[in-house]
Amino acid sequence: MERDMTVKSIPLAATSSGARKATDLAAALTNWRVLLSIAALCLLPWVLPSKALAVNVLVYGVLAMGYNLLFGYTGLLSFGHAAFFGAGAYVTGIAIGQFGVPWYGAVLLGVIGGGLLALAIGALSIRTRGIYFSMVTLALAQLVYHVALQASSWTGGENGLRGFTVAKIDIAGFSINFLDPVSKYYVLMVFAALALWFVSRILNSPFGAAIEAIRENETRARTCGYDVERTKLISFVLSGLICALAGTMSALHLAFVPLDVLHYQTSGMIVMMTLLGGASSFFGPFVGALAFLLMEDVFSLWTSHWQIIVGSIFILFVLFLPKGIWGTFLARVVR
Amino acid sequence: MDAELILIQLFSGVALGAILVITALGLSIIFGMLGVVNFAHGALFMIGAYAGLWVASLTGSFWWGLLVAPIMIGVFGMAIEWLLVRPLYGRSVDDPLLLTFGLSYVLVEAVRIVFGNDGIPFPTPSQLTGVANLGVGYFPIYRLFVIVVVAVVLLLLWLALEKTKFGLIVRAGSRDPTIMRVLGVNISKVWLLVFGVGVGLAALGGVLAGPMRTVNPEMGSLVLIEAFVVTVIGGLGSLLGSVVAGLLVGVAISMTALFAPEMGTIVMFALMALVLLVRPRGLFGKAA
Amino acid sequence: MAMLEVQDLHAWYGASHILHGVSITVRQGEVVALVGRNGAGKTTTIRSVMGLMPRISGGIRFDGADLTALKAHDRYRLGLAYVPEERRIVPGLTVRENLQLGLVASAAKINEREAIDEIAESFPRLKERLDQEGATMSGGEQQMLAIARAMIGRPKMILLDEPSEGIMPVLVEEMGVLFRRLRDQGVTLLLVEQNVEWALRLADRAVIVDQGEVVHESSSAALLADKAIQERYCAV
Amino acid sequence: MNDAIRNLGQRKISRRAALAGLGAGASFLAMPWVARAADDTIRIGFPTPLTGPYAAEAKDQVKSAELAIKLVNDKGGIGGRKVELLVRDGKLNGGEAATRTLELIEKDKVHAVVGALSSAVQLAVNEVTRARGVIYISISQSDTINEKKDSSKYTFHEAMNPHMTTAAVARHAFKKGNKVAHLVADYAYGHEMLRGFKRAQAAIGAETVGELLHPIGAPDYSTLMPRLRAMKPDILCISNFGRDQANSIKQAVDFGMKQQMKIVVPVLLHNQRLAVGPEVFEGVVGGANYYWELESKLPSAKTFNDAFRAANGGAIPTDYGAYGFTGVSSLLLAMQAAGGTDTEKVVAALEGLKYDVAKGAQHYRKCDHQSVQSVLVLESKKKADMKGANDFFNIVENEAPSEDVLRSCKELGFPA
Amino acid sequence: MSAPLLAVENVGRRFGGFVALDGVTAQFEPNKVTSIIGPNGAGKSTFFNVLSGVLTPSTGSIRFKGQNLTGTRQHKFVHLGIARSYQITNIFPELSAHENVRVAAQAARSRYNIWRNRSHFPELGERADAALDSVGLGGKHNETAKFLAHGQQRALEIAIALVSDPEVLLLDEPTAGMGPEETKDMVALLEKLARDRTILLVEHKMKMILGLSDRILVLHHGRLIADGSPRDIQADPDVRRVYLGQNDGYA
Repeated sequence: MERDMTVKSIPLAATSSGARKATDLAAALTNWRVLLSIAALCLLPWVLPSKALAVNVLVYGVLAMGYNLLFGYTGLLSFGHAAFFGAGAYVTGIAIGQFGVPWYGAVLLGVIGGGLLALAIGALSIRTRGIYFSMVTLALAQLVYHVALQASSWTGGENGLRGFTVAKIDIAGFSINFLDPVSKYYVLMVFAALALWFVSRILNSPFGAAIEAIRENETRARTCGYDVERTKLISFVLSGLICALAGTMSALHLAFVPLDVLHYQTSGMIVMMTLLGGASSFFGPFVGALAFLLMEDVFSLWTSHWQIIVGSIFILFVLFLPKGIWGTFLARVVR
Repeated sequence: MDAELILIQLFSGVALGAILVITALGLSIIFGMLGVVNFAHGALFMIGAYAGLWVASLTGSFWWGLLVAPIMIGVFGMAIEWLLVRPLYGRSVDDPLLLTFGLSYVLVEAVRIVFGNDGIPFPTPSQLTGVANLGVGYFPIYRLFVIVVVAVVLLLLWLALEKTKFGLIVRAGSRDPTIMRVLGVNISKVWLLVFGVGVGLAALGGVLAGPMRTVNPEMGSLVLIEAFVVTVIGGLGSLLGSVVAGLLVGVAISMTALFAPEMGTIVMFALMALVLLVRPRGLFGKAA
Repeated sequence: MAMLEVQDLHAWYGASHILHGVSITVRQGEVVALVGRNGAGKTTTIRSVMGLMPRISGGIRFDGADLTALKAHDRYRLGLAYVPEERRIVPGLTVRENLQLGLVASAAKINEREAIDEIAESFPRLKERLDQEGATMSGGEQQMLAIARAMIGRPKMILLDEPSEGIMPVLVEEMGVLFRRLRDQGVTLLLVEQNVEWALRLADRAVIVDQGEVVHESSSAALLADKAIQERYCAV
Repeated sequence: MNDAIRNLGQRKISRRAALAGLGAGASFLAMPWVARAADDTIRIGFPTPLTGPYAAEAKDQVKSAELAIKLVNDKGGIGGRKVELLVRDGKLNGGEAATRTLELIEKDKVHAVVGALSSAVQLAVNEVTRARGVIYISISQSDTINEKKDSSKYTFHEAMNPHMTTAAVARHAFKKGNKVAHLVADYAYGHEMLRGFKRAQAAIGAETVGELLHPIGAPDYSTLMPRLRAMKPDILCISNFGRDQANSIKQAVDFGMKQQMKIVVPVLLHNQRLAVGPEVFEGVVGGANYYWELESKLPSAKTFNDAFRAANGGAIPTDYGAYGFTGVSSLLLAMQAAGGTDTEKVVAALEGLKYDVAKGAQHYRKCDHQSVQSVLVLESKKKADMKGANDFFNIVENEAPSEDVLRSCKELGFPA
Repeated sequence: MSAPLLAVENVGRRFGGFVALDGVTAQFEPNKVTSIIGPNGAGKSTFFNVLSGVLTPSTGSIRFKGQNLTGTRQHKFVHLGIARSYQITNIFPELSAHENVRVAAQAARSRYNIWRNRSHFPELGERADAALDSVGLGGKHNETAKFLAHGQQRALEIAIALVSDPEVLLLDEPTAGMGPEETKDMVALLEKLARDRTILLVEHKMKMILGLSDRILVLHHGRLIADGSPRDIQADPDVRRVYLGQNDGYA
């Protein structure tokens, strides 16, 4: 079974066919994507039913965006990204709670920690291909889960990591009440904005072109002179860094790190969000995170069996809308 | 630590390995033939246990459950292949994996709706209760029975693959589906049947596990991971690999239990990481 | 009576348009050689007939049946067999098992043991190696096995893609004898060949394909004599 | 084949009835989408894992918590204010539960939170409530939450903790000179239970012949059984929870351990006994906070059971389910005493509260806010001795409430 | 005669027991077109794969400008100055024609730069434009590659190889699947390229080969059986035997 290149498209690539207006819209969406995203995020807490849900959209949006760098843009289906999310959260929590590191230092350490773990897991798994890669990342991430479970003096084990509540954040003489949901949202939104900017930067950079080339046609990319393995590993680590940032955001938000962040179900959720929103599109992961969390919210109010609905919707997307919500929107409406 | 304990521990490892083998085998068969990683394998294992229980409750006999449930769920697996997996052939290799991942959510929740969240008792069949003295220690008769069943299934599978016309088609088809087509074989039908057999094996694993463990909607989630680890160690798609790796993991866990039983799960993953470092394609995996 | 009729056949690989309207008729019991240079479209033509091309247009009729809507496996069951260029001996299987593959889906009621015995008589080299792994044999032996596998289901017609390719001359001659015998038994053969002279000596009729089109059709004797045409379409 | 299997069909029906009973809960669940008018309703948040392996326990908790609310509302509420229960699905995931709790506090402006089923989720909820000064009545068993590090002025612990249950079980089950082997889930809760057992053991004079730790969530214990047997204990203490408990007891029985030793667990779980069946559990001894049979001796239990039966089509409340009732009831009693929802006043009222709503006299200890309560020791019945479908256990001991069975305040890190 | 730019010495490659390439020795001089022909299975693809680093030879060595390339990783070949095209169109289907070529152009430099915008490297875009223009895709820069006509995709294929400005260009059946008109355009393009580049060509269209080539190598069963001018090759008895099939003692 050949890998079909048409499944994952780059909806933002401009075309000469189609209505001129639509092309302008597509171009505007691309050129202003970071600012547009930030504008949308600014409004988010006021349109969603709760601020906590809005913060979750930030956290999981960043997480899915980091994941999308690898899955959507580099074409590698990892099933172990919970490890980097969790690493970011745990390192941040441990740094604050056990070493008294100030919050900004802890965030930095969290991101670095996640990146180092990504380097280790990436180095091991990048040598494998296709489905093997998915299974190996899954299994290595489960190993991390079990190590965190055993190392309870550091991680709190099954009880989860706690005791690092950040009540206020001091920046340049200002003191922000971090327990206030609105302030917390906008502080964390700054992180999300940085992540959006960073990912947009990567995608616009020569490196961004290189990973897309590898996704499109690995053989040809190698023939063109790309060291494919090295490029994939860098992409893996960058993706891990962003997912770790999402982890640190989650830790600051909840003041708690549940062991579940490392479980493969979390990895599965990241995949679902990314695919629902639209892999290999810039807005897709945030759209997916929003759609998934809203769906979970709405359906779990109707029935405790919401997973059957979410699972069915996911199946339908895989079968009929592999471009996800945003990708389909771009393909059908914008073009 | 005496020799007797080490011997019985070794035996426990082999017995545990037999259970791991049966859980990994279906996954491996489906991958070997269709190139599909069935993420719903664990859920189907669980459904197998429920189906076994259901048939047993209708007929009043465990034996009917053991016989009928795998066939029933196997047919259900064929429906899954036909309805859901088949449209994805020719698309990205990731798609069947993603689809079956979604399917596992649906199946687990469906069982919760029908049978509830609690477990359900699955008593050991009365003919197989009790323990047997193996000379070096005691072992439940039911587990000995499971080892026998696994051995018989392996033997039957081997015979079916090596000695029958269908087995010949499967062996050849997993290596070269195109040549089978030009020799008149409708390879889609073969894939359908193989998917059914793989799912049936998952269900058989579930029925066998029922009397050893509690039957509940979550019983498949760890099984899926175990099956993954075993197939990765053995080499994806290699049946012999699954058998060897399953026994290896079982023995590794039981030997660990002599020193640090709490590390049982970690040992399984560590073993896998080690194998990957030395042989990225698994012990019996073929080069790409 | 026409065994195979190909009409205005076009074929594509993706955007690549390989055949530009090929029409060939093969009568029952006839041996036709399809010749031409590498890349001319010979292989694509017989792959299209067998139902292995992703996209074609045009008409293909075999023994009175319209093939265009049929899958490859149905075409085999109608009595159309195919020996691919790469031979495709299934690795890991013995010679006997590879032969059995030719029977597993054959429409004809054939006793497997008798059929294998019979084939073994025709291919003494295979007879000695029935329980050896097929893929470990030499190229020529593998080619013999591929042909035997196609023959064992007693097809009405066999499509052969470069059977002489990479094979010792003595075996090529043996193969020629075999093909003649097949023709005498009433089996129709369509032979794609690069070994022009050998093919022409074997065939009743010859068709030359060049750049996806039929450029010449004649009796093979006539073509054998016409060095100019040969030079033009087959030589360097 | 036993009754449990033949009863499968019937179980389905009763389950459907149970789900219908949850309809009331579902109607509350629909609330977050409605803009909440500023009213004087008293709102109590109730995060509980409606999805996941403990959904059955969680649904029992919801039912009994709703019963507590209903009883108060039927009497006109608290100071004329209606009480409302806001149930949220914590999905047995600390992160989810913390998020739901944040929503309850920030958006629904709840006056207090009651709930959580697992130790981890309880600690997550506690982290959120204590940072925001919200009253939290936790109803999950854990020693951790009693310790100074995780304690909070606003957190009260209605559920028993492993220290109490193991002590009571050990006092009943261990004799001087007994040899005890321990099989322990390798995580905080398991370690806590082990610690409790060993402490009680030391006082009694029973000897530990071995401890084996197992990974949490392990489905197979066969590789541990030969070693446990080789220890030749009189008593096998299995310190784990839920599915682990069911699996490990079942496999210990399969390995013929029960013929040679007594099996003891810190907490006997109604739903696990239901899931595995009477044969396996026969003779197993363990602790409990509540068992419906108490009604024969205790009037408050009878009142609770009757009200519960009336509201739920004749079903009886289960052990973990009862926590929903006792936890919410204690809060409502304190609110009544405090004359409203003022946090400081309610905290003071809780600290001074003496209550008996279902399982005898209870009060919250001052330093760690642990509910001092009686501890039941149960023994699982033989199938032949069961008088009804819910007649699972014999109450072999009912230890009176006493602060002496708790770890001392000093030990927990509080100033004496 | 100028010094050889590229030289292979006794190069062989086996796959398991099968010898695909058997001790080929040849030198290639600058700015010449050399065609490699031979029947199916002659080893032409293997030869190309060895020359472009896709496969490591089992025996022998490859020298480029005096440097031994044996064992060099594939992606380095293009940096050294050896680029190739593929027989089956091998492009980046979802990218525009311009992006296809520019991503190839940047492989030589700024590959791992994640800090600069792609637009900070205008010379890459210019080179891509130039390469597209030179293969006759002037008006198609923004067309998504998979929507281009087959002939245009073949031209894009060559532009991708060309943009690295290689000294040696390996072209594997550039006219595969093309009609006569498209073939004519391609031949014109190759003639243009041949003026200042060393080109190795695998082709089947004999007229085209005879017209374009300075020299022809004939492979058969992995061995080099003839090496000479088109005229020599046409007259070579071994070659005639291979193509027209008079039998001899071949194994």
